[in-house]
Amino acid sequence: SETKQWKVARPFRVHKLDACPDESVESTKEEALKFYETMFFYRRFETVCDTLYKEKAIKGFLHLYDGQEACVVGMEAALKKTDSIITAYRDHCHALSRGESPGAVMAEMLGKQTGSSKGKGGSMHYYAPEQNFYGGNGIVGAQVPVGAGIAFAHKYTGDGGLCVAAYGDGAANQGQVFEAANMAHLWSLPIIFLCENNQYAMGTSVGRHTTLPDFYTRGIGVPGIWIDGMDVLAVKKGFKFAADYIRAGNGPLFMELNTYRYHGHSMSDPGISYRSRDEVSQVRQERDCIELLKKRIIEAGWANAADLKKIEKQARKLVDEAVTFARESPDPPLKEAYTDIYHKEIPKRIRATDPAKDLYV
Amino acid sequence: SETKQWKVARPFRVHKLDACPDESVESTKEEALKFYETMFFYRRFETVCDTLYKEKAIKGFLHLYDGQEACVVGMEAALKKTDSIITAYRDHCHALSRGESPGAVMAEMLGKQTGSSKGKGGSMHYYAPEQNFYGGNGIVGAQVPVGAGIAFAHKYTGDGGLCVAAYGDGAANQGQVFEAANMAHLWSLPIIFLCENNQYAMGTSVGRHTTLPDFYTRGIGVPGIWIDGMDVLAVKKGFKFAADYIRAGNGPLFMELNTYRYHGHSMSDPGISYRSRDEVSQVRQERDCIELLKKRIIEAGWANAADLKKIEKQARKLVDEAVTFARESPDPPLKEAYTDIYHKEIPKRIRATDPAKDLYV
Amino acid sequence: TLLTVREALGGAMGEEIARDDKVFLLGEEVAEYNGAYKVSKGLWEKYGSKRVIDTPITEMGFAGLATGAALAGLKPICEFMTFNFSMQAIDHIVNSAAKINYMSGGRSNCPVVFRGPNGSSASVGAQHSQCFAAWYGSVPGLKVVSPYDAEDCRGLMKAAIRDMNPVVVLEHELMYGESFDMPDYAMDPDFLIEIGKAKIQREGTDISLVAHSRAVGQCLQAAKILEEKGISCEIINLRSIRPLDYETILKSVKKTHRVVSVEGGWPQHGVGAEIIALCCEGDSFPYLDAAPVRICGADVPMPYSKPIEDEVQVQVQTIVNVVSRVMEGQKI
Amino acid sequence: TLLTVREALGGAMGEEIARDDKVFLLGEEVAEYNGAYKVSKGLWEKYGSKRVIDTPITEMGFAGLATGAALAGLKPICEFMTFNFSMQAIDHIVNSAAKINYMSGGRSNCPVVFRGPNGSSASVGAQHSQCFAAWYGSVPGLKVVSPYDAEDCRGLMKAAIRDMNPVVVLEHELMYGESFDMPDYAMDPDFLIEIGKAKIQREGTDISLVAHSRAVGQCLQAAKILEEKGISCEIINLRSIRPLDYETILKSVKKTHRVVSVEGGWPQHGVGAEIIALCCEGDSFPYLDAAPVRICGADVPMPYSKPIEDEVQVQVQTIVNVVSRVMEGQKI
Ligand SMILES: Cc1ncc(C[n+]2csc(CCOP(=O)(O)OP(=O)(O)O)c2C)c(N)n1
Ligand SMILES: Cc1ncc(C[n+]2csc(CCOP(=O)(O)OP(=O)(O)O)c2C)c(N)n1
Ligand SMILES: [Mg+2]
Ligand SMILES: [Mg+2]
Repeated sequence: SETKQWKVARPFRVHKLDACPDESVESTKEEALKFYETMFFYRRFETVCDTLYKEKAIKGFLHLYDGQEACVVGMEAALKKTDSIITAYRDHCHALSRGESPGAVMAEMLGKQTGSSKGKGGSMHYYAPEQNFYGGNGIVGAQVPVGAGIAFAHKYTGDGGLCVAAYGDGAANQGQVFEAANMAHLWSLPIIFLCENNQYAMGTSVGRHTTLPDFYTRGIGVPGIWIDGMDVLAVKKGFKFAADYIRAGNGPLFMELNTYRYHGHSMSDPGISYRSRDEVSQVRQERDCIELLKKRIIEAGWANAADLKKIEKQARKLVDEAVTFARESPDPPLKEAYTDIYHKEIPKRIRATDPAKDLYV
Repeated sequence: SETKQWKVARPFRVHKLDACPDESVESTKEEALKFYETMFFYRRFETVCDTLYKEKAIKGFLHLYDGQEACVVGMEAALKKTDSIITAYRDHCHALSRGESPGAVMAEMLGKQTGSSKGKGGSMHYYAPEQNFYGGNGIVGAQVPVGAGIAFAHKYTGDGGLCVAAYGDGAANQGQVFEAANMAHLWSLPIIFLCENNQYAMGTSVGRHTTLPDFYTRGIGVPGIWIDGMDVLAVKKGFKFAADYIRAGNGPLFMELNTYRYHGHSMSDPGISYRSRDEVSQVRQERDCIELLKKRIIEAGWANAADLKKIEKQARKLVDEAVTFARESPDPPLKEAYTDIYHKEIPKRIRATDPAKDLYV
Repeated sequence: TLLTVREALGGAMGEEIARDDKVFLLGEEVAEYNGAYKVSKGLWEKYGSKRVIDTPITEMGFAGLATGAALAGLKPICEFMTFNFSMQAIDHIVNSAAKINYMSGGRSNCPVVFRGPNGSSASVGAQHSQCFAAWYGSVPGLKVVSPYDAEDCRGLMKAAIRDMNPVVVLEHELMYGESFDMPDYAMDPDFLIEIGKAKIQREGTDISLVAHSRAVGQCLQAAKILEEKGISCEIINLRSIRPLDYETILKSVKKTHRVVSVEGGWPQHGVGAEIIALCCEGDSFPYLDAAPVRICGADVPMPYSKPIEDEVQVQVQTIVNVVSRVMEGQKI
Repeated sequence: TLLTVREALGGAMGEEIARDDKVFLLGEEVAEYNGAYKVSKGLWEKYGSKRVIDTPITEMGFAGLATGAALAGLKPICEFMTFNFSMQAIDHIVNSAAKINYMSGGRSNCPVVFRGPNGSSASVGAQHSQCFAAWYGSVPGLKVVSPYDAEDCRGLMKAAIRDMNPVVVLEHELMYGESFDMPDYAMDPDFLIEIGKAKIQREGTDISLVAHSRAVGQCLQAAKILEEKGISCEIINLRSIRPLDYETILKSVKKTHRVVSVEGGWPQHGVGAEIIALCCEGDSFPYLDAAPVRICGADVPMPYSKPIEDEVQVQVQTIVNVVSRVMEGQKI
């Protein structure tokens, strides 16, 4: 189908690389509409999670991804399903993108037996290794060397895959990121160190936690690329460039996606004490990833407002179905508390809170 | 007294700094002879430790500093006594340099009550906080953020001091070095991140453990300087430059001293499986810090071979006296095993190996 | 005065910051954000950026930095947003801070406080729900306190800050919002609770319940129910995990002849195991009329979903059940 | 066959590397240098750089990397030069590896082995002499083994590598050079020791000594001396710290009516505390004719100087003394 081109608002930048992608981005009608649908679906999904949290159906920590949708959608479009992804706790959309059913993702948050992790993990802990998705990690920075290990496995088995290890601007200061980068470079591992710079680590802005805020240059020798993370077509193009670079056997790459989170850090954070409402609404107005794509689609004449509304309605329906599925699913039975401690085996005895209730095989 | 100038064999290099020290180094007769004496004394001290280890008077781990003497001597000459130093386990010469008596340093290694740490620490664990020396740390990399904390205290109290945190080329990959650098830069701490690059981390050469081996450039935003660590006058000049930079309120600095260790990593390492004997003897012949200074002293006519022999004899005598003192000192009494767990207090009960021997206050 | 645990902790820190200009607080979001759990609320506004400092998310780095500052004579209070994250920094707590007084033959000491919420919270899953009392409590050179109520928090926090050794203060997130009536003496600016002393939280004659942190409150509730059944529980609030107040424990057990430990952490090598071992090794063994028993978190990682989360955590009813059985001389 | 512990460990690793192409060894100096303690001697020469890999000195990084490789289906053996350095990596062992099977509802598993020398060595001071059996042993999701002799080492190392869960293998530096006669069955390429099973290392009737690692050998020596005094010791070699073989322990105690635990680690919340707690809670309590006692490292950081180092470590004589007192019914 027909391909249209645009200019990316904020051009690519590179570090220690000979080539740099040019300013043009492109798409087809089919792809653009698919991206629109997916991003809209993710945003709706997160918005509904917000609601469910407020009605106490979802508990504990809940980190929403709205604002950042272009990152995961552009990334997935450029990767192969045989490539691997690992991220932190802001992981619902990554799980969805890797093929987890919306119902299972929602049911997990509601703590149901049908959840992706049988209700044992909660919002921060999705895993789908059979779809090359490795979490979901609640410990800031920890997923990065783990991701290097997944990349190590790709190289070791020679399956041609690569791993994306995503982390935040706050996590970028964790020493283990540098340790992982050194090993990845030394051993030429197929990994993208992906910093999703959403400008804040909880209540701390980048300038207050980091002295060298060009995250794509921080690979102590590893080359890097900077991408406008609010432009899904730029993200896709940048990831294609990065994947090609890595598949050519060049070793690891640092990547910074410049993006923004609309919600507070987690549900306990109103998200407006350390930044102004104005700042948030300005980003929404000027750089929102869904609005940007919508404008392009309409400009290209690929759809009109009514067409898009239809897509949106369909996405809403999908989310509603997920919620219904989750709500109607049963809680895990109490005995589930004692399974899955070890892989497909149960210890001879599991100590319960009351020793009279200890479980024996 | 009269000042003479020479050219440093390997010129200074800088990273993210406007100024760079020029290639000339200088000294006076008095200073040069003092440096000669000290470096010779340190080398002799380490050589005697080697002997004592072989006769099993010194036990456990023993890491010798011979080859690297110019680093600590040049550094100390440029620092004030009110500045602080922290280093790793290769720390005898640092302890001596900070004013610990040779007898106490030697007695510590012999496990005697008169040792710097009452025989409780051993070779890796010297501390003299009253002389602004903070160890002595057996955990690779750990001393670096601890050093940042000491620098933090200098800044907090406004005493005008700075801290040098010394670490090896292997330790340079530790994530905590980067974490410390970020905080030091963010808070403009008066600290020199001193990488004593002696080319090997145990049996692993720099090229095998590190992908960006220019350690002075690895401050993720913090400026750096590279110094010929085999030239004591260059080290002194470089440290003066660095201390001035820091005292002017510019914040932290990375520093690489390019040096070499003659001994194996520790006494269990013959030090020749991962490098050739030739390599070691070439450095000894061409770049040895004591030989280099000797040549300059003789060239300048400040001393002849006989004068230097006299200095050497005196240094030997000092070491012998330290050994005698250490040998003649008593072992710590058994009750010392149970003191110093807490600062100037004894817990009500200390559990011994046999509960009948538990100590009660 | 009615005080929440949160206010007691924040108040104690604020007063100590005001009292001693070497005291400062550092950690993630402790300053401008008022603390992730608002424990340091108002401190940054009051004492400024020199004394209340936001750090990057680099636990290993800033715990090491706090340790170094303490070695150089300052008195840092280092907050971990939760103690789960202290695992990234545990090498500094143990190797850089706890052991240095000994390794230096008493020349170097390290008056640092490591504090933050410990143990389980609600519905936060396995990585955010671990109790570190047993681990830190095993390390000579450290002191470890685990306060229960607002009075404990105030007195132990002040004692920890004034101590010349590294002290780990294990708070409990689920207690932050709980209010307690503070006696006047406890509001004294120099109110200190001796580290290493347990408190008889409730006197009783039939059985000794030894607990720390939130579990003390659960024991108090259980004791009320058990009282109706005619069982009189003595409750020992450990307050300190290290040094452990063996005297108070043994004395109580010699009085009641029965002992049950209650804690939120995992069973194996836990605080309860130590309590039982102490009671056996100590001269209280011959007094034991029933086998000592542990009540503790189940031996599983913490699940997210509420019903199974409740299943693996100690409930008041768990205590009631176990104590009843012990009193009836039933087999455990 | 006479085999040193070092050879048993290295041999087991080599055979497993040869057997399963997913198995590889990584760590500091494990390859070209043959291992800091020469445990991996010859493996790099034999199996090459793909299977035996030298890492930079970045424990947090390479332990995380090993964890990730295991999640992706490989079977890494991650060596810590000593377990003391595992404190830099403990967050990955516990939070990234041990908890993931549970948090994922069984979807992700992590077949990684973390191994290296644990506990004290000789004259290496406080930072290099810590025993981690109790800490790791407390974590559900981990398995922890602590072998004593060459047979244990071979069978448990192979079992650990073939296990589909994260396994911590605690070796002992002072045992590396010790030789043991290996029975033929133990030289079988598929010789596996079941993780979670203890071994009666010596049968006896009067008292049960429960020990792990090097302490088992000390118990054997003590038992010989005690035999001359007419005391018959049963020695339980735990082999596994987690799962802990409660059955074997309780059975033995019900037979002998007396129990003493022996370990090199610190007392508080130690393996010994758990043994005692188990014996009390379990149905063996009524059988106890004497108070159970712990023998363990003294509650101090490890000093360097030999006389005081000996003072704070378990000696064979310590065991002889304690057991004699227990048998004489003396107050502990
Ligand atoms: C080691 C560790 N320290 C602290 C936390 C608490 N915490 C969770 S998320 C977060 C902020 C992370 O910010 P960033 O890396 O920018 O990611 P973002 O949330 O913006 O996606 C903090 C401090 C944690 N989970 N783990
Ligand atoms: C965290 C940690 N890992 C490993 C070790 C073992 N070890 C001690 S020194 C050393 C090599 C360090 O090399 P480098 O940093 O270059 O310093 P150098 O010995 O050359 O002075 C190693 C691996 C340790 N002490 N601590
Ligand atoms: Mg962020
Ligand atoms: Mg080196």
